Amino acid sequence: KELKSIGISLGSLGNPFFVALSKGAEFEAKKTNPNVKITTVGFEYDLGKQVTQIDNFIAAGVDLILLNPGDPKAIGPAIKKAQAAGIVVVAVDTAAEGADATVTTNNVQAGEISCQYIVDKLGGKGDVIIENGPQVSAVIDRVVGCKNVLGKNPGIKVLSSDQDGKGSREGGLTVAQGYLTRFAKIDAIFAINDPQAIGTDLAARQQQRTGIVITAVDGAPDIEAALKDPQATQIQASASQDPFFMARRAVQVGVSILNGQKPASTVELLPSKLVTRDNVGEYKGWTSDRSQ
Amino acid sequence: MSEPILEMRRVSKSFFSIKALRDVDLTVYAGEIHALMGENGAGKSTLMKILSGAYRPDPGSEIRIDGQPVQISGPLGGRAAGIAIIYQELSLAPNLSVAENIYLGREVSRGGLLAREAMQAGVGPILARLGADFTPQTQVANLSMGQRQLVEIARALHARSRILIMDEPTTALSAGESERLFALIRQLRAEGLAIIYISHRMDEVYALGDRVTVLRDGTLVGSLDKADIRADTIVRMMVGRDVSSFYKKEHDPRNDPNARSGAPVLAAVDIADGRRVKGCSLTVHAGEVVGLAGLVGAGRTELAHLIIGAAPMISGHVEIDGRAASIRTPGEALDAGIAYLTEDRKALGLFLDMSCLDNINLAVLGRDAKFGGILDRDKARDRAKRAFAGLGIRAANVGVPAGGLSGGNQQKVLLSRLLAIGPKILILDEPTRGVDVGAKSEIYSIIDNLAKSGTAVLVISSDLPEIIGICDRVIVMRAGHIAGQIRRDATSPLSQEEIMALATGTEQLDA
Amino acid sequence: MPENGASANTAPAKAVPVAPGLAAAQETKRQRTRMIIRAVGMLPVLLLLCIGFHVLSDGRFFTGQNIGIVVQQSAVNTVLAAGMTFVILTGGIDLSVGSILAAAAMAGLIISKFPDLGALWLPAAVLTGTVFGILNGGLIALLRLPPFIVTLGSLTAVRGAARLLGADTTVFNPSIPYAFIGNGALTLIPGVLSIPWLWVIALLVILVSWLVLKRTVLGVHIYAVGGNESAARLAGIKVWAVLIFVYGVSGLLAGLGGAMQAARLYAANGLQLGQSYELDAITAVILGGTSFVGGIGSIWGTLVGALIIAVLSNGLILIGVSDVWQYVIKGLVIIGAVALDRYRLQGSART
Amino acid sequence: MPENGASANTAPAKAVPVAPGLAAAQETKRQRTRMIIRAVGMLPVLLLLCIGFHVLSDGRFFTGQNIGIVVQQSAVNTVLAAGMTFVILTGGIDLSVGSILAAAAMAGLIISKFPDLGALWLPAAVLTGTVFGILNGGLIALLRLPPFIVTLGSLTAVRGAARLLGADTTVFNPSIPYAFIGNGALTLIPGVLSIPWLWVIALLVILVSWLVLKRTVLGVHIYAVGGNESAARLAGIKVWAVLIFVYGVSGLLAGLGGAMQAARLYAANGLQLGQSYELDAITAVILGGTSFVGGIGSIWGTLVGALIIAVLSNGLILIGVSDVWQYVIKGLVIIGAVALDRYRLQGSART
Ligand SMILES: Nc1ncnc2c1ncn2[C@@H]1O[C@H](COP(=O)(O)OP(=O)(O)OP(=O)(O)O)[C@@H](O)[C@H]1O
Ligand SMILES: Nc1ncnc2c1ncn2[C@@H]1O[C@H](COP(=O)(O)OP(=O)(O)OP(=O)(O)O)[C@@H](O)[C@H]1O
Ligand SMILES: [Mg+2]
Ligand SMILES: [Mg+2]
Repeated sequence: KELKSIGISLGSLGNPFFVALSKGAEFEAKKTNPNVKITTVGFEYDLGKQVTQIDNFIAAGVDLILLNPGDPKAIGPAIKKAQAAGIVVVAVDTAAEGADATVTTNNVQAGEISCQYIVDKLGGKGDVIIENGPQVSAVIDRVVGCKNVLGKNPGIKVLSSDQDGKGSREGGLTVAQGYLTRFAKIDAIFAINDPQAIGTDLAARQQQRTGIVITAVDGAPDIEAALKDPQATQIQASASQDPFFMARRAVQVGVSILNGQKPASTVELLPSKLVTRDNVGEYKGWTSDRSQ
Repeated sequence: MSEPILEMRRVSKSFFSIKALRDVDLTVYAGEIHALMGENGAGKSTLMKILSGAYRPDPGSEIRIDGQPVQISGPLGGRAAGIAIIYQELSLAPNLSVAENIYLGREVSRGGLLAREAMQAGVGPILARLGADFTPQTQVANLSMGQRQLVEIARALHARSRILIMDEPTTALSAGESERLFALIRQLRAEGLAIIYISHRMDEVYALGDRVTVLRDGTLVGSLDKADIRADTIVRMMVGRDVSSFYKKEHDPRNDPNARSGAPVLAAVDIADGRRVKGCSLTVHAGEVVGLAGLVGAGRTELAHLIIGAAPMISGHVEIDGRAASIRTPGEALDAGIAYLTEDRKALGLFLDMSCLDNINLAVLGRDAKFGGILDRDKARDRAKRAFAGLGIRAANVGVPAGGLSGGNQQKVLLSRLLAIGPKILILDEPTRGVDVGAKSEIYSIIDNLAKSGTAVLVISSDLPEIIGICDRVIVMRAGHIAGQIRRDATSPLSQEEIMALATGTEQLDA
Repeated sequence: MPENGASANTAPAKAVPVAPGLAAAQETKRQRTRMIIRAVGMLPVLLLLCIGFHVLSDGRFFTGQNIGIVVQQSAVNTVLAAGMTFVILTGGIDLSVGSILAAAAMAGLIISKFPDLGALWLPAAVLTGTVFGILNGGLIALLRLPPFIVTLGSLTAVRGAARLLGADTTVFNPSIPYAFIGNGALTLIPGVLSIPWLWVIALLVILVSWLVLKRTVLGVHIYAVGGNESAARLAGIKVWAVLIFVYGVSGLLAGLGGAMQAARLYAANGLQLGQSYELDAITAVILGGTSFVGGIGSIWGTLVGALIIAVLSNGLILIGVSDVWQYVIKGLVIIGAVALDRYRLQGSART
Repeated sequence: MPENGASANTAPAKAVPVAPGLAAAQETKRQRTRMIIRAVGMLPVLLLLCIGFHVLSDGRFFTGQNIGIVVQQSAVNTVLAAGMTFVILTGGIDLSVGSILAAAAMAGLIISKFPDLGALWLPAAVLTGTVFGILNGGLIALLRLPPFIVTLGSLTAVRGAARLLGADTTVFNPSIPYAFIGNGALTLIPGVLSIPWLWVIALLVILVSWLVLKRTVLGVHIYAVGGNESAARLAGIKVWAVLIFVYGVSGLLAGLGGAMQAARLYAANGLQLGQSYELDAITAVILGGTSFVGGIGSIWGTLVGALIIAVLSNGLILIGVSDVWQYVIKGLVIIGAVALDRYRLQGSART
């Protein structure tokens, strides 16, 4: 069966991560069928809106829906409805109950390696802050991973993990300014994504606080720049994701399901690699030309 | 006479499909006071708004000033042509000071910055000339209706125009303030201004008018020279018939068994609000029409508001039929049988966007409703139609929004609402403000009929002839106190002088 | 009225003002035409949009299934907007409906998971909404606080409450009772015509609202409070009761909206659900011709406004417009629609 | 409270008209006291909050550094709220400031990356904002469309434009010229007193706004349009020009806010930046005592309002309140603040 039309529903298209995702999907879909019709929408983290979008996709008669589920469980009924209309549903970045397949970064592992880096840097002893973000499953998983690692090290004290940096530079900056005032001694901060890490670094530099190890998850273009920036020395590592590849895999899996080939496992976890100041030179980022 | 300063020729104006003016001509000379008269909705204000630039006339209309045709496009155009106007509906910005309002649109600035002091100094003499008791810095929101009217007048004078239009300027003024204004108008006439003066008060037209032009239903009926100005002529021109007995007073409480039987229907006992009203007592008996007179600011409106629970009282109480009544809201007043007609119909009375039908029925909706809350629309329509016929309200039908009616007709709509209630006690605050002669006499006869049927009526009015014409008894207020009362009896009718003496405090009389 | 010139010469002040004869009849007719045009409101814009999308989407718009989706999608917003119409008619505003919807959905879902109480989840959700609405109304009516600030405050505070209710997680119940109202349809003619239950609820809400606004004493009082609050007070209307009522209704309908959303999604999340729904609801009301100043407007206009918003969202996806351009187009269409409306009314007033 | 509601006038301070003589002098004095209390506005609430947070945070609030952070965090909102004050004074509203801020920041950052034009990014951002603001104003003033709908439309449409500008990605420039305005401070007494540049800009904006509103003819016209639009029109004021001006100013200041945000974050994202900033700006204005009805209010109140919001955000993090409870508390504090203010004004009116 040919892929004629594909609907993509992603968290927020203003986020470079999802832009890279949609580009990857587009690339792979066009490779399968140059005349494919692609509709990409952002659901702005509103579950109701996403269900609406899926309804619209059903009405528009797409063959494949690629979605970044707003909630892993709650999206289930909508997925069933789409499948009942003969549409293949593949989840990306976050697992979704009932989806034909899921392709995602291993967010728990990403949180683990990012925080393991902190533990190693601090020699297993110090005061650490987990700068939380919007409570979506990817973020929750990262924090779980981080806490796994930190919990294994009795020398590490978690000062706080209940503030929302809103996943943005501005939110990270604001929350970090509060943290830095509140705590006289902070050895490391784990930010749940890159923009928050950069905001955190801006706050630290503004207050002339040094010696804080800041790590994050994503490997976004701006963290690449920060890791190369001699002034932003406190940003030390980010557990990278590869959205472009993730989306390509998702489309590949989706197309093969369309053609009747069930994948071995419905969940495909892509491992995350840690990008540090040392290896950032070799890192191939989200925006690098990947269409080879 | 010399050349006319202003000629309006074949002026027409349509509001969508309604023709408010049809080929009206008006000629005004410098140094004359030209009275413009006509029933409510005749088109007087509309004609003047065309002159001031607030409305644009229909094509074919022509305006000449000093013989030169002019196009007045917008208020600035009117001002440039030397025309100043006091609108019937107050047009002040309540959030600005008196000085700012007077200079609005013509502010003085120095080096780009506002010259506040210069402006305040500039309005001082005019306020003094008008005998205003407020300062240029006062915020207009803090002024009473009468004081606001003085600000409007000051603004028009300050513009130093050649043609001055006054659209019912005395409706909110007391007798004293009106007298001062008349003196001023005469002085301006002597200085060579042309003054167009709109009023429904015949005595003012007698006193001031050099010529009178009468409009009816948007058309010109004709003009009269000074020598021909006679009330009956003007009234006939306005309404197309004779209005014989103007004030109607047939009822007599002394014949009313209820009234004689002792206890007053309404008694206010030593009421005070701690601010404007300082311990006032009054009584009204069944079948009696009691006037409440006083200068503007005497506190009559406030007293009425206290009685109906629209404002909190700090001491005293109200008795109804001799029993103390607890009235804390206007709703409770209605339940107790007291209906109140406000003096400020636009701000406190009417719902301008709602139909006349709804406005008329508003207070009795609950009473008429079926199944405890469903509207009885047939009853409402009947009632509104009866009110239209009974009071002669002029509008296309009962469904039009009240805001589209002329001032006098709005007043009648508001009055119909109160009459629908059939109250035991009726408090009327300036009931004939802005109402034409025909309608006035209608209202007087309604009051008279109500009294005949045993309603207790309290009439607050600044129109002394009106009070004298229709009341059995007059209570006079001065500066928050009851200054005294005067009773009509067979031998001595009420006299204007006596009331004024009490109101101004030049003489002490006792009831 | 001036047009009764004929009767002018003889008309005594007492005469019935409505001039007899043809002129008056014409006048009333023309007035009625104008009133119908005003009531019809944005309907032409809605039709235009529908037809446009039908053509551009190669005939996918007017299919039974898609129309079903559109009305279903408009249902929750219609219900919220109906409540908002009450509030805006009094000259107020309710920014908290989205948060209240989330809190009500959370409360409903939590109750639905108790084995014994499960069936009570629906009234529980509606009640939750009503309580928050009455709290808003109480603050506005009794303490005389500005509605914008009060409901802005509860927009934030109730959002927090919604998150606390579910301990900041998604509450999920795939076997929620009455789930049919969320996804089922009422079959009218088997196999031919069926109406989504969500839409049935929305229409019922509109109908009841219309009855209350136009056929009851309370309705007239609501218009009166919006038209001139001080006059209403002086006319003996219990303004505070009217205000508490309208905010209570808005809360109740937000609660109902929460129940509808819960039944549709089988899940609720205190943080994500209902974000910025208030803007959609307000937009529907204003597109429907209700005035912000209060006192002017109708519930049917609100229905049309809500449909316009739903058609726009559905249609743009149907014809494959990208997300970014959807923003731009939606914004411009909203502005264009009111501009068109303004122009149309002027035109009709002139003729 | 509602019982004696009907006290006639709509004017909030139903002051007694001046009696002649001694009474008048007393009256004016009392009036002046009341005016001062009104002007001081929410200042007591602000101080209360500051002291409360200082105590609860073990003295961390009133440190030079933390005060610096607070004023810096309030700066952008202060600038937006200043523009919003102009708009609300005319009785309008501008919902699009957040989107305009994003578009302006995007435009600025894009320009800043051109090697030759780089230094022009700041005027470019401000200009972008001004153009969008004037577009809003034009639609409102010339087509007479309701401000809420127009700016709601541009809230959406300009957001789309902001995303299009950056092709839907984050634009960042770590070496943006004039970055010091975002993170640097103006040293007044070396080592002792320095003021963040962001705050310097915000204060300048407030000062200039005050001058315009209170010391120029235009300012009087703005108040007049808000106080009584038809009176303003009849007095020959070009109401349309005033309206275009205020929305233009709001856009200009949103553009400036965008530039400040860009310099602070070295980056902008068309979708995320400035989301729901309009609510914060409006809240600041209303907390500051400016009336939605138009014509009443002052720019100093707005400054206090913006500071209250910033202190609240900062203080709650400082004392370690969790994110969820921050919502609840913020909402309640906002409602409490206006309630307190209402109560305070009443008290003063009685004396
Ligand atoms: N803006 C308007 N829109 C529609 N109709 C109007 C408007 N202004 C006035 N009219 C109508 O024009 C007619 C004339 O009104 P106008 O206000 O000129 O009467 P008037 O002679 O001043 O009456 P009054 O003595 O009551 O003030 C009335 O029928 C009125 O309803
Ligand atoms: N301080 C004030 N602010 C606003 N309005 C006021 C104020 N004081 C009085 N008013 C209003 O001004 C009008 C005049 O009321 P007041 O009691 O002073 O005079 P009055 O004796 O009723 O005279 P009149 O009815 O002739 O104006 C009333 O409508 C009253 O509500
Ligand atoms: Mg008139
Ligand atoms: Mg009075």
